[in-house]
Amino acid sequence: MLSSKTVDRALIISVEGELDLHTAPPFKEYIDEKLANNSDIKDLVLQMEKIKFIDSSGLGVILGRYKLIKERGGRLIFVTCSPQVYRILKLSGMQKIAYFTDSVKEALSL
Amino acid sequence: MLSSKTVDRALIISVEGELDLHTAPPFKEYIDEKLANNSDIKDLVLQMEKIKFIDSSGLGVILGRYKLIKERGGRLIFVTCSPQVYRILKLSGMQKIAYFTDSVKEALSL
Amino acid sequence: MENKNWMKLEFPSESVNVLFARTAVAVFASQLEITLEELEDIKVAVSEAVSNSVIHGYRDSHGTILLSAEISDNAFVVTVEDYGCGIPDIEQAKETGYTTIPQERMGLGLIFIYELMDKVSITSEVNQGTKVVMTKEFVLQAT
Amino acid sequence: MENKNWMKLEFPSESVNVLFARTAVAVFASQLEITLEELEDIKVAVSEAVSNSVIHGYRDSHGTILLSAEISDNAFVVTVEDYGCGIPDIEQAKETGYTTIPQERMGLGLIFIYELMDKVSITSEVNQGTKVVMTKEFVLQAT
Ligand SMILES: Nc1ncnc2c1ncn2[C@@H]1O[C@H](COP(=O)(O)OP(=O)(O)O)[C@@H](O)[C@H]1O
Ligand SMILES: Nc1ncnc2c1ncn2[C@@H]1O[C@H](COP(=O)(O)OP(=O)(O)O)[C@@H](O)[C@H]1O
Repeated sequence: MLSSKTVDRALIISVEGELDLHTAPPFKEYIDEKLANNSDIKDLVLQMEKIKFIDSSGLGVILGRYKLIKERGGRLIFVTCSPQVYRILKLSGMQKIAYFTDSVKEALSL
Repeated sequence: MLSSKTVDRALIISVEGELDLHTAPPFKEYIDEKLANNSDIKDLVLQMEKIKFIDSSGLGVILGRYKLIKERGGRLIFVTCSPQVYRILKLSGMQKIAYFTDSVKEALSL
Repeated sequence: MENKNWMKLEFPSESVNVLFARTAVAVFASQLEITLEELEDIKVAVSEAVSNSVIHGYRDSHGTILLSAEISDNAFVVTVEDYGCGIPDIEQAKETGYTTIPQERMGLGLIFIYELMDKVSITSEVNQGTKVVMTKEFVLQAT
Repeated sequence: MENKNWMKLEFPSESVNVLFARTAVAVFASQLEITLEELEDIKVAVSEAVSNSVIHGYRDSHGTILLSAEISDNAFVVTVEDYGCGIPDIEQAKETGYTTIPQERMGLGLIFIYELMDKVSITSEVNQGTKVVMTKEFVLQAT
């Protein structure tokens, strides 16, 4: 359900399934471990294509990770959100703090 | 959810969705009307590819139509059943009375 | 899963709810690592039992159907219950092809339930209702 | 559908059941001709209310959550109820960002519910529990 790679100073995470109260904690731990193990990482790139559902528990984890990478001078970049997921992200004001792109390539060239 | 065409003396029906207590009655009426309006029809060809679910209520309708076309000297032919649907059809002994094929072309050349 | 999980569902005897019932059970069962085939067995069995409550139990009436599911160590137990007309002779009802609505039905529902589930127990009382308890056994691997 | 349809669902306060709850409601709602967007609104609102019962209502305990859905002429009404700790000050709870677990939560759940549903009513009593009634309005076109 979770996979990742690091390119330059960006951590690229692929998430699958539904992000809610039950699945948010392992998602959080996964990212936090990557960030802890590599202090070079600045940007967080989230590939959202296979995310079928997100609610405020999932959003909470993403907002929490945003705070961590902001301290490192990094950015939060979403790749290919579905219209449904984008609507929910917008409800939390995510479009004011994060970048939205259509490909990882585009995300890395920001 | 239902569409059909007649080729030679075969009525070819495409079904979509789930065949159960709720959806079996309109399915039955649809076929019975076609059979009533065209006494030339002998064979009944059921395209099962888009059937996601079937239970004994759905099977009951198919077995009932089998009786009608048998009286006309016709045959019951299934096209592309999923493994799940085939398992349920077999439970009712359908493989003893009907033909199973992988394409409409094959069904028509039987 | 910290505790053994369960759910209880109640709905009126409308045929549209047969799909709802089997899908709800399938979603609940999908927390278990069971095969697609086992999941399909459970769906068909639930569909048959709920259909029976709708068409036989509440044949000349309307009523409530109770559906519950429970995960135990090595089994998934589903119960379907109605407060309808009941079955006078359960052994007869279980016979292949036996049906009290021969112009419409094929008498295969209970056969399918016994075929697809590992353990089945039916209790029924005339004018009180019918309860079908169906168990699928497997090695539990909770996710 | 001959009669107005409804369903009642009961399950323990396990986080794995949040997915079950919202999916069950979505399957039930899919008998209506509603848009994908309306269906998603309902799913998120149910997810938030059930999550709140799990993490806040039964914060230091375990308990049962009651979920019901009802189709009326022009609305879909979902109720989520717990018998947990209750909310001392509902107006405060509804404020953006207000949460009693600031180290983990963002205080967005109730905001989302009010944003996504057309009518919301919350009743709560300390040590008795909380009941959230959420309504989505539309022109009913039952299939
Ligand atoms: N819940 C029920 N309430 C009352 N009668 C039932 C119930 N379930 C089954 N029966 C009786 O058992 C018979 C056999 O059931 P079944 O094998 O499912 O076949 P079918 O549904 O095709 O009639 C039914 O025709 C009915 O008389
Ligand atoms: N079912 C409930 N039982 C008890 N308290 C609740 C319940 N739902 C909400 N609350 C209270 O309302 C606050 C705000 O809820 P919400 O907006 O969903 O944010 P969050 O879940 O992020 O805390 C919660 O922190 C909690 O104190």
